[in-house]
Amino acid sequence: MTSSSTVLSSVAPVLQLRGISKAFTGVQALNGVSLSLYPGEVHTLMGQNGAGKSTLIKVLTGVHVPDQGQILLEGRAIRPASTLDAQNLGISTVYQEVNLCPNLSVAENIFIGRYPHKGGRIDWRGMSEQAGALLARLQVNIDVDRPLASYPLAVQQMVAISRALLGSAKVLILDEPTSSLDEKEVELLFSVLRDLRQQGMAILFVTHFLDQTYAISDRITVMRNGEREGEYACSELSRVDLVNKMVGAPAAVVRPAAAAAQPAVAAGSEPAPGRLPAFLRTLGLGRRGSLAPVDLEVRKGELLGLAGLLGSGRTELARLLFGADRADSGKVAIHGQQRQFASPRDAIAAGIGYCSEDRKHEGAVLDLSVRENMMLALQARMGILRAIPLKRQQQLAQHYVQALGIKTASIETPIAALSGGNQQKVLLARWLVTEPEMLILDEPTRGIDVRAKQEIMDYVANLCRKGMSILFISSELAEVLRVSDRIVVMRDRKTAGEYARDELDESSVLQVIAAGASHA
Amino acid sequence: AKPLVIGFSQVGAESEWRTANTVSIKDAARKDGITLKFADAQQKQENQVKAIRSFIAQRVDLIAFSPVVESGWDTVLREAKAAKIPVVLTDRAVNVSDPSLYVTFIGSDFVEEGRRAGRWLLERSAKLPNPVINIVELQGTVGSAPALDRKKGFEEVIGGNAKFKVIRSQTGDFTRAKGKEVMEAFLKAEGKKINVLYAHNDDMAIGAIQAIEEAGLKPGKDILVISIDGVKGAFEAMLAGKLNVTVECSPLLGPQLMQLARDIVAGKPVPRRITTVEGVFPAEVAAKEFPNRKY
Amino acid sequence: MFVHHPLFRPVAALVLLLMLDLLLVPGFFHLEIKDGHLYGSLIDILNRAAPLILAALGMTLVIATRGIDISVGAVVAISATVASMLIGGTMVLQDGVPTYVANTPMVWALCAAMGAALLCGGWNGVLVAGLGLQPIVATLILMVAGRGLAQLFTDGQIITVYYQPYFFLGSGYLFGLPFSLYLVGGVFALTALLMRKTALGLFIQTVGVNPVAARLAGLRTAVLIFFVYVFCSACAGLSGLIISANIKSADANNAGLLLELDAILAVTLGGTSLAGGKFSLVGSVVGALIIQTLTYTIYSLGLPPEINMVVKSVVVFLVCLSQSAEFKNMWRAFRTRAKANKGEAA
Amino acid sequence: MSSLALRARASMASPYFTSLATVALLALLLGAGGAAYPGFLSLQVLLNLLIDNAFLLVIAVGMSFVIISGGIDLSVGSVLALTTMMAAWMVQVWHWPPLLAIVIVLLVGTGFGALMGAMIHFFKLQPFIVTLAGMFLARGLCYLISINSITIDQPLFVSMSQTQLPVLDGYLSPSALIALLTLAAAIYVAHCTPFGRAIYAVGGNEQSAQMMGLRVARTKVLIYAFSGFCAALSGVLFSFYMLSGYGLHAQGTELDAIAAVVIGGTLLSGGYGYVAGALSGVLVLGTIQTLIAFDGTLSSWWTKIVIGVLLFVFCVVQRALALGARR
Ligand SMILES: Nc1ncnc2c1ncn2[C@@H]1O[C@H](COP(=O)(O)OP(=O)(O)OP(=O)(O)O)[C@@H](O)[C@H]1O
Ligand SMILES: Nc1ncnc2c1ncn2[C@@H]1O[C@H](COP(=O)(O)OP(=O)(O)OP(=O)(O)O)[C@@H](O)[C@H]1O
Ligand SMILES: [Mg+2]
Ligand SMILES: [Mg+2]
Repeated sequence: MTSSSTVLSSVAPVLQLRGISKAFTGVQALNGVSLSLYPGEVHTLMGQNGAGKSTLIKVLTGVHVPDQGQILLEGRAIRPASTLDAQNLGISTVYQEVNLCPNLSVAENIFIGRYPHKGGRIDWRGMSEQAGALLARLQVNIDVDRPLASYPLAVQQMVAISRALLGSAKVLILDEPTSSLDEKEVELLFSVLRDLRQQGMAILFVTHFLDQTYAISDRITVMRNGEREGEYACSELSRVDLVNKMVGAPAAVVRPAAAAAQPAVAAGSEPAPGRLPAFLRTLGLGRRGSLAPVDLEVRKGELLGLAGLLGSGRTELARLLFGADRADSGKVAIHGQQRQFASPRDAIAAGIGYCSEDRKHEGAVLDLSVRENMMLALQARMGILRAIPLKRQQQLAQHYVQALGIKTASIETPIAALSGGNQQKVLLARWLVTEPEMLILDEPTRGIDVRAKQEIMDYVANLCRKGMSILFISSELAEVLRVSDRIVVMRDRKTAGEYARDELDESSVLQVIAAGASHA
Repeated sequence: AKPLVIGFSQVGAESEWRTANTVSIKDAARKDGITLKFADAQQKQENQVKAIRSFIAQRVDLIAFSPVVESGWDTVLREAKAAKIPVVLTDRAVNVSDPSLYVTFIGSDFVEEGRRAGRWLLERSAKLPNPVINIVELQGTVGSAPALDRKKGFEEVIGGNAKFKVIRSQTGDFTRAKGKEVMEAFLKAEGKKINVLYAHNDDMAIGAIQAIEEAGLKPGKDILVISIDGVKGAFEAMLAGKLNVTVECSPLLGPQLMQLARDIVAGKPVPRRITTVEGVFPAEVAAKEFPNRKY
Repeated sequence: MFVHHPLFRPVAALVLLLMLDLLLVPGFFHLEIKDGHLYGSLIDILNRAAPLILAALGMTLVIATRGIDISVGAVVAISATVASMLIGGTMVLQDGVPTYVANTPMVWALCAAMGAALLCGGWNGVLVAGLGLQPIVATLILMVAGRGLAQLFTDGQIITVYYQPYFFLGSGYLFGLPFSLYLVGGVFALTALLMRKTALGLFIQTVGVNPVAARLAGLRTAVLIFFVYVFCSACAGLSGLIISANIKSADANNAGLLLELDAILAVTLGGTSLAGGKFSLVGSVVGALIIQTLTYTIYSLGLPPEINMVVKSVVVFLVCLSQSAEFKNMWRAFRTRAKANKGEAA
Repeated sequence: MSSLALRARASMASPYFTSLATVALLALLLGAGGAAYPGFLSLQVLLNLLIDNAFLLVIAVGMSFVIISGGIDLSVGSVLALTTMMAAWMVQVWHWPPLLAIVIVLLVGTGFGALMGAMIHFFKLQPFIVTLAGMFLARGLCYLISINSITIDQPLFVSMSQTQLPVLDGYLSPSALIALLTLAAAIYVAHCTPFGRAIYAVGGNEQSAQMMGLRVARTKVLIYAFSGFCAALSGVLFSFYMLSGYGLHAQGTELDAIAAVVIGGTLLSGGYGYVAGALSGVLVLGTIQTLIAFDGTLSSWWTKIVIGVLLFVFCVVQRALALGARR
């Protein structure tokens, strides 16, 4: 069909999938999917949430057994029964959810299973040094002997990648490795990937970022509803077409992220952000060893963006505002009156909601159904005795499943059975149902596809217009710029300036964040 | 002279009998002005060994203990001997390769108790009309010394006799609850066939009696009830005519033990085996005996 | 499809056991009316299972929060002794005629006993939820010390009770059925209601599956955990009353010995995972019934006591296997392969 | 600086710290005993701690592996009893050479554990229940062999039991030595071999371990096999100790072992802890008992209560230290 394959057809594909099908109870996750991966190419897999990307990857790395179809590695049919088999066959993988051991040190997480030995025993020093080197390659400079759990998701993501880069694989598979990284990290990762491509490694890459797709990939395979929509040479496919093919029906025109969208409050007759009354104000709010004292004001019905590099302390700030961590200095005032947040309960009582960046550990309650996961926060606020009637629960759940376009067999399916992106939406819904006065969104669009991302952000902006304040944290500068009324930049765990949305554009904000042009 | 120091390692407090035994020994020691180092083993042999070791370390004048089980005392007793500390066994024997490891054994004889129970049944059964006598047995904890011996002794006596048949035998763990539970099952399975209940201790008998009553039968009449120990509860049951006989197994070793200790430390010769005076109490004598039961 | 219902396997196991009895134990299902109430093996099983069921109910909630409570047996001993001592009553010989006298009014005695149980639960709760000790160690403390306390009260004696109304709890009958069944039914209904009609069930599961998320969603995790331990002890206390009332006495050293193990066993046989989260009250009840039926079967089969344990373990293994999906799959695969081989052979 | 603070915080809150706390508290306990009772701090009393708890130490070592991997093994006590029974039967009744008997029982114990491990992993059954059933089974088998206790007078066993290895002016039993060697070996395995690290990984997050391509199945089976082996070995030590085989031996030892491991600073939730902690845990329990024996005035129930109270004080202080450190 497309010429791209003919271009490469001179070379034999390293990896071939033929008519792979996989069904879970209730969903046909994959339906006769074929795909061929050539040495020395970056092949991007795109598709909406729940399209079947992760499942495909899990099938070809031996996590799931396919119901039908075969996998050919260099022409030979293989049947990896476990991830170990896949690794031994030369397929190394970074899965969507970080799969590492929180209790082990960073270095061990990279090397476990293939320790460097010295005289019959593990060579710990050598291991640490190598690990440090590997991470440095991604410019992550951390103490590799500390347990993984003491680092945020972003770092864990980097560690997972480093683990995959270790050793010589023929095929490298990355399932949404960039979802919690920011431009800087992504660029570093890509430069590494380009080297590997040079060395003739075949790379299968999953992302929801169009920019990234076009920045790195040679070819794109689009999936829709568990089927292979088509395979295209990157150069021959425009963004709009790509999105249309992913979505199916020609989608509403996709605004290139950079182009400014409707700012939340500027629309209609609301007063300009400057004159909005404050909902929350902090004075020197801080916590030793984690965040320098911060003065912050969140106004009623505004969308305040927090920009910053990884480790700049945005999550820390969010957690302090929400009472998830105890502040050891400073004050918080809601509607002008002092508050002490000893626990999230207090913050929730004060009308604040917090959607954490780490859905696996801090968000999803995997055994419980979509409905139960959505009701949790609301029910918690209403207390044990006043149970929400089942009917009401179902209505709410149904409503948000539609509103956020959550792809699930039913509202009673356990959230564990949902795709990454869809889990994220459910957790967002958990807080939307509580209708908070202020909502803190830490990487809310992590792992959500282009279309849904826009829908969600517009939905959120809409809530703003209705008077909800939103604190929006995202590694995607473009998005922060697109939706925020005001932007607070953080650096080295303290605030590094505050800007009205039109004061900044991609380049200037990058400057502020990285170099730190003094605040005008 | 400085007061005599005795280290005593008790099995535990698994039954009223045991508690009475402990009390008796403690009181006796207090009366005689003997310092008693008491260690409770919570029914574990290893704890007893630990306790004895610590007694040795404390250089007590004499070590006494009621072994959880006969076997496995050689090593620690050798250590005691090496430390020149005389050892007295109470209420259970041990089998050691070298008899000189302990001075004497004072206490009752479980096998003999079993025999007595058997003999009483022999006499009593003469009066019974029925040709065969069906017996159900409530054993003590599986593998425990009294359970093994009381079963053995009882069988010695009635074993040869074709008239007696043990139709059911199950463990009741020496407790009332289990005794009742098991007896209920027996009654459902065997119904009216059961003529005699032989329980290895009073507690199980008391539990079983309740079961028999709830089954609409008359314990002591429809079913003869024989048990061992002779605790207060048993006598009350006998007064109420629900228990036919209890074979005494006296826990009141205290005074004898103290006397013995003095003699041994004073270097007087003592017999190798001292059996405590024990009786068999049929229901008839219960009323007379009841007031002077101490436990 | 009911075969896929989580409760199917435990129930099936129970039914299988009963069938076995039907074949091997003559008159197992035979029920008769004896002085105004039902009488027979089944009644015995239900009656004896009552304390275990209660303990299992409490344990279910604790386990759902990823906890465990091994102090159940000790709590049973405590409540049993407290009640028995207060009601007490001694037999005095008045010119040869035994007569009984009671001490404290029964209501007070029962309240005191349950109060003691609640205290124990509170203690466990504080250790686990408040101090954040690991459940098994936290409750180990009470498991060891609790029995000691009970014996301390009774001075190591078995407290025999002479007071008819008290016996009713354990061996009384109402409308032809053992009174204890009504107690169990009551507690079960209450618990089920709490789980259905309030958010308690949801919260307990959440805390069990993902405590961090629970806290961030604004749940009072500590309070919840505290509650389940108190609840568990309350159940244990109640079963303590039933046990002691049944044998008309309190045996501080043996009452409820190892009950905790049977309770945990019941919960897991009922299909609740010790990893916390989803739980099934009905399952636990069924589990308890399986255990009691098994015990009773062993007794009535007249097996030598030496092999009790072996039989019990084998049955537990079988029930577990029957619940393992993996085992079923392997079995199927094996069967199909066998068939295939036959095909080739033919 | 902040990162330094972070590190300090992390390290002090870690199980490593709690293990240290255990050691400190143990020293305190011993000190208290020495102050209260003359002769308590004599060398031999301390050595007796090792002699009398050798078997518990070995079991606890196996148990730490299981617990670190996020599981639990309730069968150890019964396997111990079964071992003593089989060993006794083989040398006393069948008159088999002692070494052969020992090898056989070790193999049986290992196999028993491996079997349970296989059931747990391949059939996705819960460790608690499988090992509980294993506990019943092993006890039951004891009674099938014999419900009586069997005295062992086989020379090798006797000499093992009665040999006294001089240490300064005290002595140690061969068993204690074996136990210490086992501990050393286990520490090496846990911290210096891939297998050992895999145990931690499985304990940290089994699914991840699988995804990272570790041999989870093999690891888990091996863990339970090892625990079974330790149980059997401690059974052998126990039969040296008691010179008898008996179905009622070592009842409830599994709980002591678990308690020891946890007191030693290992988390029951798995993933965190040190095998070395087992030693301090065992010694703490042993010391508590010795204290009570030295006091010698406690009735049965006060014994129980005091054990409980000491456990309580211990856990709370340990906890408080950890919390204080985290602040
Ligand atoms: N373990 C499972 N059990 C049941 N259904 C599952 C399971 N895993 C995935 N699914 C279903 O398979 C479909 C594809 O899921 P998959 O994770 O492959 O989507 P995806 O393309 O990775 O989406 P995302 O971009 O959000 O990660 C989804 O509908 C999901 O609900
Ligand atoms: N690239 C990196 N190199 C070294 N350390 C990092 C890096 N990224 C994050 N960290 C570590 O992350 C911790 C704080 O990161 P955290 O994610 O909480 O901040 P953040 O601004 O919320 O980041 P994010 O943008 O992911 O929200 C710091 O302790 C820091 O050591
Ligand atoms: Mg995915
Ligand atoms: Mg963050």
